[in-house]
Amino acid sequence: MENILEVKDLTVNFGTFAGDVQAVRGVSFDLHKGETLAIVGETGSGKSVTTKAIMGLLDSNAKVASGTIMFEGQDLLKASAHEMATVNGNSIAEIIQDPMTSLDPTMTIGKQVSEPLRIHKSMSKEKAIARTKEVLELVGIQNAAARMKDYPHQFSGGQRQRIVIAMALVNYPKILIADEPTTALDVTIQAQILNLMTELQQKIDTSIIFITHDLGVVAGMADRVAVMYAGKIIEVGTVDEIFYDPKHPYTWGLINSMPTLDTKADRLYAIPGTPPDLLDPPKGDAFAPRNAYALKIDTQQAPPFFPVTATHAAATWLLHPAAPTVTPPPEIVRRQAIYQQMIAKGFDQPNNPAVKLNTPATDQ
Amino acid sequence: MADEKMQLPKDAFEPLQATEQLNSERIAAPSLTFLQDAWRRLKKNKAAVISLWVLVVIIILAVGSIWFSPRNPNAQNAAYANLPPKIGGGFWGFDGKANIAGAVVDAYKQAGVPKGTYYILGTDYLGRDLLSRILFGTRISLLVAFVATFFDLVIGVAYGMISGWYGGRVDTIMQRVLEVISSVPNLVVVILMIVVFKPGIFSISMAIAITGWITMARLIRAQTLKMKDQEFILAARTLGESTRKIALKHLLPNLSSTIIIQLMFTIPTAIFFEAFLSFIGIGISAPNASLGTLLNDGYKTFRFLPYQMWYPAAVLSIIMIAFNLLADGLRDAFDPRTRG
Amino acid sequence: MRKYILKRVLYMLLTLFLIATITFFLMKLLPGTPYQNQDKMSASQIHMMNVQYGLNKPVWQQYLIYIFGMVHGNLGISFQFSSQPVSYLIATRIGPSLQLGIQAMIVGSILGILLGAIAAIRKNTWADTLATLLAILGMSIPNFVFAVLLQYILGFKLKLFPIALWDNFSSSILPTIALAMMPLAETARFMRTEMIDVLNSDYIMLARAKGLTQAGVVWHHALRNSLIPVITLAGPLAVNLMTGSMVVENIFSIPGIGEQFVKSITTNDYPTIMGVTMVYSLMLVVVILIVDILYGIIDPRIRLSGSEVNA
Amino acid sequence: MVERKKILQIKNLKQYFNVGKPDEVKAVDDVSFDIYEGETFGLVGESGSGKTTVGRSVIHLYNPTAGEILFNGRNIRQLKSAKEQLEFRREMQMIFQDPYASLNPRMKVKDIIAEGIDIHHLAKNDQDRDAQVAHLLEVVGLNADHSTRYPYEFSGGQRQRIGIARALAVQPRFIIADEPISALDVSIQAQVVNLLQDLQAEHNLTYLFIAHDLSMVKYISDRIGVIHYGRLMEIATADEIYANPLHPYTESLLSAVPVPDPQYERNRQPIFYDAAAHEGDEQVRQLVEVVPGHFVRTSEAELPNYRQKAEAYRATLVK
Amino acid sequence: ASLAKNQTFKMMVPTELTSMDNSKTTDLYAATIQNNTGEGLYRLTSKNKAVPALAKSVVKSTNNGLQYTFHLRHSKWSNGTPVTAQDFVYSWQRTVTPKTSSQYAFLFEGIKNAAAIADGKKQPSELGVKAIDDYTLQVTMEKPVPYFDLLMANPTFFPQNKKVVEKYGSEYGTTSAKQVYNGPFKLTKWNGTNLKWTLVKNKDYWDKRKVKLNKIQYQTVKDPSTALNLYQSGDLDDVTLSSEMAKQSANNKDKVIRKMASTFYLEYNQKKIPAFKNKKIRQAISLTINRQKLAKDVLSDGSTAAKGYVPEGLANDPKNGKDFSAEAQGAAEKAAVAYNMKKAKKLWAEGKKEVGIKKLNVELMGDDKDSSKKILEYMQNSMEKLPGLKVTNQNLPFKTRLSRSVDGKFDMVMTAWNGDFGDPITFMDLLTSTNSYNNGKWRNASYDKNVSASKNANAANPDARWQNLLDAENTLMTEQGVAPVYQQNEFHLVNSKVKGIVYHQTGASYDYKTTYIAK
Ligand SMILES: Nc1ncnc2c1ncn2[C@@H]1O[C@H](COP(=O)(O)OP(=O)(O)OP(=O)(O)O)[C@@H](O)[C@H]1O
Ligand SMILES: Nc1ncnc2c1ncn2[C@@H]1O[C@H](COP(=O)(O)OP(=O)(O)OP(=O)(O)O)[C@@H](O)[C@H]1O
Ligand SMILES: [Mg+2]
Ligand SMILES: [Mg+2]
Repeated sequence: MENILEVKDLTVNFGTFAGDVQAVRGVSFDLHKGETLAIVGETGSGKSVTTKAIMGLLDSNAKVASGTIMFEGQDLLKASAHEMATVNGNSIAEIIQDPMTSLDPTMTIGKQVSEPLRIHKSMSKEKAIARTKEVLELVGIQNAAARMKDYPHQFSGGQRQRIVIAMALVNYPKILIADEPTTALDVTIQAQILNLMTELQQKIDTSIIFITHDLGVVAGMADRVAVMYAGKIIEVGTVDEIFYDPKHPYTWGLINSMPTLDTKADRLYAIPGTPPDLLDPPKGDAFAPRNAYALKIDTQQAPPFFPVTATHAAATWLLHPAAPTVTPPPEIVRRQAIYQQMIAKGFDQPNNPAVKLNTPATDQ
Repeated sequence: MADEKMQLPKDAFEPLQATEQLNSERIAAPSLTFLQDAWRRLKKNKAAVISLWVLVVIIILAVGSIWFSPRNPNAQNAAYANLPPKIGGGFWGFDGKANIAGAVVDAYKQAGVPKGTYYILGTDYLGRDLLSRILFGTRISLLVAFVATFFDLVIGVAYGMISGWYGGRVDTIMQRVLEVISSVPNLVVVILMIVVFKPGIFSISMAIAITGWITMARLIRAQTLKMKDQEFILAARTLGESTRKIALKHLLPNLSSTIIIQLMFTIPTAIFFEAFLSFIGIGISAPNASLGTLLNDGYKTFRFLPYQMWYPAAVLSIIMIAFNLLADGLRDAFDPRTRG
Repeated sequence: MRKYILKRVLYMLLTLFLIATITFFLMKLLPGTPYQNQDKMSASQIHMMNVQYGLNKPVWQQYLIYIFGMVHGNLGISFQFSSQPVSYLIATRIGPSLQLGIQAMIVGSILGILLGAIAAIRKNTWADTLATLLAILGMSIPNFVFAVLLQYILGFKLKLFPIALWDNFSSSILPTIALAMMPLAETARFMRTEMIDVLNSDYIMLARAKGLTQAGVVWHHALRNSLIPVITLAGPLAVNLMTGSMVVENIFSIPGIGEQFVKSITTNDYPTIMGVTMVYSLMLVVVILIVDILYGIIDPRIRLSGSEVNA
Repeated sequence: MVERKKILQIKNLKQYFNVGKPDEVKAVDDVSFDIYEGETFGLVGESGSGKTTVGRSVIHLYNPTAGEILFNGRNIRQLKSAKEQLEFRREMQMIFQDPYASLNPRMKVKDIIAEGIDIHHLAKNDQDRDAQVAHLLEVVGLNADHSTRYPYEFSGGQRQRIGIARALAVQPRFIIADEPISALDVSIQAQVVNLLQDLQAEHNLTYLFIAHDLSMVKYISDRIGVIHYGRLMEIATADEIYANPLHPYTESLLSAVPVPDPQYERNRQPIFYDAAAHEGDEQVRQLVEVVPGHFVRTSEAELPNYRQKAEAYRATLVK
Repeated sequence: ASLAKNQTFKMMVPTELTSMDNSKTTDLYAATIQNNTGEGLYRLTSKNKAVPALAKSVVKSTNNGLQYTFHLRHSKWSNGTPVTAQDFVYSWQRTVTPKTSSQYAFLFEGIKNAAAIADGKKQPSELGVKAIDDYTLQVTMEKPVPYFDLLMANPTFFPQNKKVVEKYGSEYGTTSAKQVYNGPFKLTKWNGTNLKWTLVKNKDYWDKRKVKLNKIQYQTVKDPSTALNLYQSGDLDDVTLSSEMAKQSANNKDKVIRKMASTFYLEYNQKKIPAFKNKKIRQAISLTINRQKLAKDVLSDGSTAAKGYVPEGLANDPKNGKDFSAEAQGAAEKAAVAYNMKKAKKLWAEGKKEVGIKKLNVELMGDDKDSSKKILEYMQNSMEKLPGLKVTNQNLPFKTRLSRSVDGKFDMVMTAWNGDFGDPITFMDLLTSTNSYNNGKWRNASYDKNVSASKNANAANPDARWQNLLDAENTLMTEQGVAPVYQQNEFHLVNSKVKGIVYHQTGASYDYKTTYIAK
């Protein structure tokens, strides 16, 4: 599969009064053409910093210690501010988390949406307006021609998020980075927006990096998933591999701690403790202190990536041949079972929720 | 990977015992109070720290001059009037030479000042030691500022808190009152004070106290409005805490940064206002001096005796700059959003 | 919008009425007489004088007469300028003050905005330090010191501008500069803070993500948004200019109202004190109203449909 | 079914803001429901639907515009004496949504937790106070040596547990949890939810649990109320609401919940609900108990349909 | 002398022109303008000698000094109408009418019925002034006024054009357009409140041949350093400088000191502070003040140490032409204004014992002008050298200070008095027991007797009258009723090309009728 973006060994530190925050610690991943790559992980795990590094929008106290980000033969980390300006909003576009604050409150939305056109395509005013209208209609803003003259505060949250999406899409970018595009929205509106994004992706054939910590959303959106913890990617694989056959104890914890509508357990599985302080990350596996499956080596040495399949790899010593075999939490075992079924029956078969509901495995 | 394998110790893959696991709820960093944290951030700001020290030194000098002033600031010696600055034998800028009516003369010799007597910053029109007067003036200016600040704090903070906390009609009325007060030129208020009381520090402080707290009240009101719906205040209410206690325990501490920062602006404003009053001739009464009266005296003879303006102006500017930079620094230090 | 303005104007009138009342009664508390040579006048002369100034009536009647007169634009007669109506005095004196004030406001805010913006964009560089220092210096030196320096250096020594006197536009340049220092400094500082805030906001990040260059971001998004709160500064600045103007007017011999105000205070010219106070207050409330309306125009989020604008 | 004690009864609660002004908001508009002792009542709805307002009215942070709130059979508006009010404040407590805003940043954890103890004079002396705080910290899974720290030193989950400790300090019987987990990371949400459940079992607490995360509400609640634009749409047991939603809004809400199951997600069809279309007709709608324990907001005309569906579902259960 | 081409004189004044209605003006600056834009019966020479102006000659009184008859010259107002005797009658009547509330109506005292009219007891028409015909004016006196000639040169006694006054009503004299002129110049460009105005040569003036200046440009400059800058850059020809500026310009070749009829003196409130009733205490305080040093080093604006109460150069002995102040310089007067700290301390100790006090805390009140502040600071410092005396300074705006003085709300006050005309009585009157200006309430029978005699019994007898006044001064000084401190003078820089300025200590200060700019 063709890679459109290759991130290698990206390391970003932030200088603060207390010392260097090691926000991203050697992250590597590829983005395939036309796919949706989801990056999940809890707050502060370095998701946003990674994408900001791609767009050259890191805060001024950031130091890129190492790494390359290759896009169309160019290392974006070495690009000048001017070169980045020609890439941003043109071939790489971004949707930001909070629709309430990501629009300029003093500019009409028509102007804001058409801005990328005017900057990159040196389009005439009329043409730009026409295109803007078209795109706004595409994202489902009714009566777009008239509403272009309105200001952001005249739109609801859901509409604003649509406008932000329109803005990102107006140049038909090759890569769309969506940093928690629906976290601030209600489930019902979220559903609409996600639907919209999938539709649009098919229409303009773009690659998406989708950042979220909502595993439900990931399940619906992603082709592949990268799980981040404490500035590192600790597991990467196709969406089915991550959800049905995860290998990293953190991924287990993540999936397991989320009740589904049919979870009946008396207690939820909870990952104990809190994430490490990135000012001074632990020597070995950063997850070890919270990991019930931790091995001695976890406290001494950070695990390398162990490949599981061609598309699936995880950074945990448990995959080391010498490691003891452990039994994952029951929910994971259950999922692995479903996965085996699916491999057997083929993935295309619709999975009937009603069937799941009656699966005895959930009633532990 | 092959290399790594070889390095691995034998028991590497034994599960970690629970006891060996790190206490995941541990907080490693030493415990800092909010103020300590702010102080730490402030220390990063060189300008603010220098300003702080400059202010400390100025305050020590100004207050200390009560006991060890170089000379009595009010002791006159009309024969030694308007002597330029001189230090020791004299060097550039401090050589005791004056340009009187076009000719450079040794003013000390002309005035018959005995050898060995010199005035570091010169003397004023009554032959008083300018250095001592500047120290004295600084003290009075600071006094005006601090007294005024005190009232500012008491009235402004209380007013703002009450207005913001009770909201509704109380707030509307109190805001109208504020509007009215702020629409009266404060010069008028000063005049009235000077008439009702006597001219001097007290009247000026009173006037500043009456008009100077408006900004504070507005800021505190806005903050209180914002804060009163914050969940920690609601939590205190659900616990049954009384309004008075909420104000003291919850509101006030959280307003403290706003208050301190506003104070840092109030102080120079007060000093400045006093200087302005001195300029229009209703400042501190003689023979007391403030930086304002010194400046006012100095600027008039600026062409001939520039030092009489420059030194008080320099001291005033240093104080103002220091307070301003410190205020800026404090604002950043108290702002949790500030990183680095 | 119209309803909002109407409501505000009503409040304004109420405010002014209150101020008039307060100043009136406070003036009655002031000791001293307005008459220069009272002791050389006979009792009947003084009586006639009091009649002429309406001082023989009970205070409440004087008050009613004053308020009634004020509504009709009659602010009484100056003591200092015998027979001169205060309204005429103000009318002939306000022009230069307004001109200076407006010029200083324009110069000060434009330069201040520029300086503040540069400091914010080049945050933590020498340009920022320089701009900040300049701004603080502007706030730290009393404007009479500026005025004297400007007069001596630019006027007297270099002969670039008239030393003083009020003849033509060029004679307004030095006082304008002296007067503009304060608004310049305050605007610059405020602007810097606001701009830094705005530059850290999400929509600026998004604008960069759209591919706008630094200049484009600043010009199209940051400037306007940081300006909005800066506008609120206009009210207090206008007040500063009013009181500051008397100093500059004095030094540059400008027939302004500020200078007249100080004079009326030192000569117990009550009608003038009250009149000028009213005019100052009026200007102040009008400025505040204009600022609020401007605010609504510049910031589309604020609907002027009756909700309060002032924070 | 055994008749259970109603600890809280809400009758026709209305809570309007800015009454009489152009920006009047009917945040809560004629809401009635009861909560039984020892149960967890979940309240779900989208942002701005009035969930928080209901919670705050119940704990008497607002004076209701209309309606009655009976706690233990007593109208909370008629608690006249200071003693009665304090009593009420002890019995009912609240856990807040925002773990960052709900703790006074200038107070030590110890003092935050002990605030209630101080107000209600529950400690005999300082030593006792410290001991109680230490115990509470332990209960919520924190260390005693955290007591001298300041809130900002804690992570979101830890803070939320401090907030819980504060509420528990006065030994309440009823706790309103206003979205206590929405601001937390998934991995930490479970910690808090488990804690809440443990506490309920241990102290026989009653919860009004407010959230917009349907899966968590469903998991923790016994019964659920669905609120939309300040009006209750449906009340039923958690299982029934999920398995047999009657109101189209509830259906829509359920259909929109993303599930961490790619297979399921690939096939999920969201149902959209158009309030204007649904409520736009001039019919009078009210919350009606369609079958015992299952309430739906309905008009006379729609009622038979709902009832039929509900009865059909009940029938499958009996089987 | 050869005249420069441009006969424009640029003059600075420190305060604005507040009124041009000569019934109402109170300040010297207005009087000066009136003196140059109007014309009365006489003008004064620089030696204060009256010379004919509208009167064809300087007339001698008849009927024991009770009547004057003036024959007027034919002349015109600037609106073309002739100046007649009726204009004088109208003007004078208007000034004394209480309704006009002229603050200088008291100058008419001595003219028949003037006081009674001012008191509202008689009609203005009963004033002792009559137009016999258009060009004959007759003045009837109640009692002889020895300084009558001086008054006739005072702008308060200038004629007014009835038609014009009535046309403008209360607006008369409020702008340059709302009045008419009959003097050497006409006032223009004065809108009533502005800071500058111009006098232009009056084409209708009867004696216009003697007038050389085309224009006098007045500019109000309140800031002394601005004034100096303007002078040095040639924007002004005549500026007044205050203390520091003056001191620094002491060697300037353009320096001109204008002596003024103005004494600054210290009043003790004997009513409020009983200790001040003690003569030794008063003397002691006075002796601490080094007046020479004060004038030279502290004020250094040309002011001089006071030699007595009546200022130097105010009036001359009618017999020998000697200055009153010089003539009064006896031992007592000299001792009264001397500086002698030793003696002061001795007297102070004695005085304290007599009064029975150990210490004394008093307030020293004065104006809030710069010079006044300096003086007070200096005096405070000097006085506090007396053991047990604590002085607090209080600087107040002029009018507030004035009213507090009159109301007796002070301990010590630094008062100034400006003579209204060139006769000692303008000073002497103030300190009589009944005069309300006697703020300190110092009372002395012999002083009262002498002053009264000079005004009544000896009014027509210049020599005896003169002696009365000298005696009064002597009593005042011996008793230390007040402590004169300094005589205020004005420090000017005047362009050396400006010649022929006539200066008077009292009344209208300047006469520019014969002023010109030399080449
Ligand atoms: N300018 C900065 N200075 C210092 N630290 C920073 C800065 N920006 C980010 N960080 C730190 O870097 C780490 C990673 O942050 P990042 O924003 O990438 O997290 P995230 O995974 O996007 O989290 P979230 O889910 O909350 O958005 C965090 O610990 C954050 O505090
Ligand atoms: N004090 C108030 N004044 C005016 N309007 C208010 C006030 N409090 C709440 N509202 C309005 O009432 C409505 C309901 O608000 P509420 O906070 O109860 O919603 P919510 O369901 O808790 O939403 P969220 O999920 O966002 O917390 C909203 O439209 C809100 O804007
Ligand atoms: Mg992020
Ligand atoms: Mg809520």
